[in-house]
Amino acid sequence: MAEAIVFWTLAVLILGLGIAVISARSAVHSVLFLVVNFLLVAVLYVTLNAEFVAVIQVLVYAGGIVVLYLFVVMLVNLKKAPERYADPRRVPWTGTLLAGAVLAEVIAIGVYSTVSSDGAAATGGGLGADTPFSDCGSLVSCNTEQLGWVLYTSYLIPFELASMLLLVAMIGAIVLAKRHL
Amino acid sequence: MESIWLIPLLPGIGAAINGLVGIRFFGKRLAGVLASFMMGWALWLSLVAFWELLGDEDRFHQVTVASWIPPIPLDTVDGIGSFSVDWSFTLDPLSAMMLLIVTGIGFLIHIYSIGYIEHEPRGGVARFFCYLNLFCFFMLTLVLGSNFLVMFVGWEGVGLCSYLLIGYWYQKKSASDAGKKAFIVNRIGDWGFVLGVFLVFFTFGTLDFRAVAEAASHMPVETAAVGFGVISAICLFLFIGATGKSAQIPLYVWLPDAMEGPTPVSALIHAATMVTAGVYMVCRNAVLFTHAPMVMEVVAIVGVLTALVAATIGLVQTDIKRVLAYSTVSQLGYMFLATGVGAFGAAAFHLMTHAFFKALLFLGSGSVIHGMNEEQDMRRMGGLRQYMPVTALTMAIGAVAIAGIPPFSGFFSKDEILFRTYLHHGVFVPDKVLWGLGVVTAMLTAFYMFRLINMTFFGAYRGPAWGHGAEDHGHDEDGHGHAWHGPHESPRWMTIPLVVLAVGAMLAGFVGVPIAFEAVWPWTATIEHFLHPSFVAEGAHAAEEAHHMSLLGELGLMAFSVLIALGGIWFAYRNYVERPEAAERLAESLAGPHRVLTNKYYVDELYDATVVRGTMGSAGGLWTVDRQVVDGAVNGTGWTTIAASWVSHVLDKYVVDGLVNLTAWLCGEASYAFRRAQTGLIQNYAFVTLLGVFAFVTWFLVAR
Amino acid sequence: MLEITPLHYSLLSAALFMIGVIGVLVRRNVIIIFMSIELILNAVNINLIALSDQLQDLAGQVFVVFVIAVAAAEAAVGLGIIIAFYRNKETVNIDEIQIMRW
Amino acid sequence: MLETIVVPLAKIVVLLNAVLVAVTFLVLMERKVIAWAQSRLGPMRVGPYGILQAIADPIKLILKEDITPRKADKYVFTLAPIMSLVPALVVFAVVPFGPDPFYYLSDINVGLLFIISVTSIGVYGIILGGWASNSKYPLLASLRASAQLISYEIAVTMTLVSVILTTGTLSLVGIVEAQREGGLWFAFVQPVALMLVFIGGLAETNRAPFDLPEAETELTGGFHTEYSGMRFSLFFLAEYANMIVISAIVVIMFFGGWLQPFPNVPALAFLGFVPPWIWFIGKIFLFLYVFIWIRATLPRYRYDQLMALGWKVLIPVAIGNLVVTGILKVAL
Repeated sequence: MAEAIVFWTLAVLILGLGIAVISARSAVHSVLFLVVNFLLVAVLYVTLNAEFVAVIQVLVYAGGIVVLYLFVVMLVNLKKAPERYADPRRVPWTGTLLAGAVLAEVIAIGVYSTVSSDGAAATGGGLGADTPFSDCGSLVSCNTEQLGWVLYTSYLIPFELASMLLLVAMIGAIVLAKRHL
Repeated sequence: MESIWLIPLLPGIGAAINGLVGIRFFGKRLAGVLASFMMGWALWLSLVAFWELLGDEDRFHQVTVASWIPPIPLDTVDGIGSFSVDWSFTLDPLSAMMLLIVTGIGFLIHIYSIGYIEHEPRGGVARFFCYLNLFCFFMLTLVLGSNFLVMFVGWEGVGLCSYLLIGYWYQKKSASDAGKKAFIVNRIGDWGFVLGVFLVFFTFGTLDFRAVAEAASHMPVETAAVGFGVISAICLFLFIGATGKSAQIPLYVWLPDAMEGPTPVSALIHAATMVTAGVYMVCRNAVLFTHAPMVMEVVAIVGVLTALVAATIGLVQTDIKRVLAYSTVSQLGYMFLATGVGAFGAAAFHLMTHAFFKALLFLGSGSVIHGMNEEQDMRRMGGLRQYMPVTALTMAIGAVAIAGIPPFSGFFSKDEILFRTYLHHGVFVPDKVLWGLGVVTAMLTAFYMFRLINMTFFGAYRGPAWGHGAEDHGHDEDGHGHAWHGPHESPRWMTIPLVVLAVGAMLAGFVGVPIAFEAVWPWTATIEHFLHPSFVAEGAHAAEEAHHMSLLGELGLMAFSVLIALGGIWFAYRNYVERPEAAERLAESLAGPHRVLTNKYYVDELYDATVVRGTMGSAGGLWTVDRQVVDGAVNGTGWTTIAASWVSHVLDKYVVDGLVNLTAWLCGEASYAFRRAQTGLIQNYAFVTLLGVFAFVTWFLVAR
Repeated sequence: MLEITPLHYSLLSAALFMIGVIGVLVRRNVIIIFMSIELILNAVNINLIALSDQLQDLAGQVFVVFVIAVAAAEAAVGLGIIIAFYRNKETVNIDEIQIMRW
Repeated sequence: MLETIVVPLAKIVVLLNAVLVAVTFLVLMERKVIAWAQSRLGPMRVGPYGILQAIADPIKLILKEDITPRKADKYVFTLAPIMSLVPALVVFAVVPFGPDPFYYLSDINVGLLFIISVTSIGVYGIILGGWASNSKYPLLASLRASAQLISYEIAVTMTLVSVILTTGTLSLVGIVEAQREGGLWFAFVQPVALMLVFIGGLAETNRAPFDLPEAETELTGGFHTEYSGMRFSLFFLAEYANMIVISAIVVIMFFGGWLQPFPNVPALAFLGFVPPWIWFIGKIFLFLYVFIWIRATLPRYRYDQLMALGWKVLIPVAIGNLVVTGILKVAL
């Protein structure tokens, strides 16, 4: 019951804020809606027992990336409205309709598949069983430790690759944005 | 003796310092002192080496400093030989003697030059001493080199230095022309020398002097009966080289012109050392030459003819240095005469004494020229002995020595040559003819030398007047442009070497006193004994041949030659001191021969008309051929190419390009519809992606 | 309706995804398009987390971490490009950014 | 119901009120301390020794007219101070005042990360406040402030990672317990980290000598130039609440939280008569005093010096500290 209340509240807020993000006239407002959206998504993560990811979501997305967007919005302080010119060949409304159609189809698929293969999910198992922290009981209490363990053992090489990607992106961003190196 | 390689290197270092640093930074005195110090050091090392050689049983020492050319397989007469050359130096009696001459006289002349050259600009002084040191470096390399190639390095090097020093006053056209002439004429000789070296390697498979001599000593002597063989060919080629370097007929023409250079250069290079390189080279290869008697005969003939011709020209020259230059040519002829008759020791002996007195005479003439403010014409001198007593006295000693008056050095050496010539039995030439020509030359020598002395130092002063206003003119320290205060004695720097050389010219002969004087002088023919090991192959320590005739006959010959010389002196005294007008009368009465002699037998004109014009003419002809025929062909090819390429161009433009453009046009027309899809709007592309997703999802939905 | 199954999360994710897609297709401000892309990434993350919880498998959360890292990199470089572009063309309208089409 | 809703709510009410009251008295303390540092008396009029000034100031701020500039973005202008204050207060949800669950609202296992992430939200308040004013000086100040906050946040986070490495837990209670078990405050284990966190904390709270965003001599008052009345007082509250948060973090991380000094030394056991929360609050006030002391002592940094310090000194030192800690952790 409580879970349902929380989920529906969050779902409505997340979708509403998502629509607000893409429909807000001012870019700054759009950014603000995005921040709140992300915070709500983080709350959703908490309800899904992913505390660490939730905190990272707040720290990296809300505290880092979106601040970057806000900076850029303020730097690109346009005198004329940024969306004044529209190319006649663009197809926004067709695209919207198409996106809605795809969504409808996906919902249809989802509903059908749930009906047809009821209960086939939730098999359990997974990586949580054989980590040194399996004595923690559920995934909840030792989430951070277990995630760290998996990240630094099974996914070590992707993890290092991600760090290299971040380094390269950092250098690339500096080179791109700096006026005189 | 281990450090003999250092002897050439020291002047080389001096040259490098003076050349690289000195021209920009050194003062006049510093450059001269540095160069002289290097020569003094080399002299000291030479003396030490000589002393050690005297103590050496073998009288032979070879030092290999480094490998020069690594072994290369090359064709020889005995199949494939290994051609390798080392930087090796040899010390034996002959090279030791030359070493002492070069370093000793070179050192004196360096000292003399400090005084002589002081009116030059500062950089020029360093340049001069750089060249002079460089010359000594190459000359010592030439002398010490123990194979043909190392000698050739020195041989070419001294030629280069000679060219540089003759053209020292390169602003003067005559000087630079003379330099070029010397260089080019020397090239002809070098051509012969190089061919000789090639042939030596091809024949013997080695270039080492000692090995070559050893090998040659086992080959038969190529007498007229045996015929003209390979050794003769080698010797002839080498002799061509010697004629170039030592100014013999027909390549002697460059030496008189070389007097355009500074006088110390004339003394060092063109009298004492470099021009004797040819003689040295022939002596060095004595074993080879003794195996080619026919070539020896040619050498003797060329030598004596050169001696005579040069002496006759010298009779009428009025330029003081040219007289000495022809005298040098003449004396070199004597030396070749000696080698030609097999008297290598006598040749080397005369080389040594000549180095002393000719260097002395040149330096004396330089002193005179210096004192007379660059005046070289003897007709504008006269009576100078009261102004420059030291010069006059030393030059007189030199003249007496060259004329062959006992007991001065020239007497001993020249007499030895004449004696050996007298004993010689020629192959083609009748006996005694060579001797007769030699004697005539001796008389002429005495005459023209004393003509020079008399015209210069005796009689009335005929030169230009000079002002007495010493106080009126500020004495300019730089030298140039300072007023001339009349003939004057030269500074100490110049007179001290004169005195030293005069002493040498007086005493040098006593190392080679003829055997005829055994009774009064116990150390006879010292130098011949000393040098003998250098003229025979290593294995063949054959006893020295005794050249004897009756004691009375020998003394008689001596007395005859002395008398001849005295006659020449008397004739000169009569014509130029007692009655100066007599010489002019004589010249008028013999106008034809006089004109021929004054114009040096028209040899330069002859060469100009034949060799120079021939070369120029053929070059012009070739140039015309080149321009008309070769260039025409090239241009024709060019025009043909242009025409062909025009055709190609038309084809390219309308056919090939047409095809290409057609293809492009077709592609462009065909792709019109596809092009429309590329709007450049990213969102349209995203839309297409979404379309793909839609299609996929729809398919998924329907397929289920 | 009252029982929350993973399907609910997946459909929420799909809906948020499509909102992002519509944002990408409709808006002409490049910055807002970027933000829409972030929405899309978040939609994917919701799906991953939900399934991770459902399957008790941490791989989903690991992928979310990677997605966040890639998103950070993408934001840094993309915004750098926007700044550089804005400096040259004085615009962030995507319809005026089409000179690379040929 | 009682356990899950009423008790936590009651704790929240008490805690928020305590923090806000503490802030008002903190302002008075600051004025007094600076006055004494400058040989003045400070506020003396309201109440004995000016004690009641702490009540008078909030009343004044609340009663003042609240002006919204015409060209300002109205909603954002209002939202900005709220976004500034809320994160500062949210942090107290995980701050443990004592060992028992009674003394804290919650003990989550990512407590430290929670604090870091929530404080990183605080930058929105400043940046939006500056932007929404639609005025150039506040905008400049807000850009400066956000750049400063982000820069120093990196250094502080990096440093905290080395502390986490020492304890092996992100839970704040766990960190304090680790210090009790070790018998040594982490100030002695990680002195470099202490310095880095404290300097970074000064910068993150915009306190002297890093008070560039409110450099009144350069920017006419900083990002809140256009604010007045209640909205201004919210910014004001946020700054002082942040000071308390930083002090609390420093105390928890490095000075043993509620622990008495040297808890394992029997000779000092008598200190245990003092309740733990008193120890905790006493230490916090000690650090608040240090904040004020530094403000009274040091001049302000220039902006480029500030950035150079952050990027070229603090971050490299923090990374070095992390590396050394890791090596020691593996080696010991």
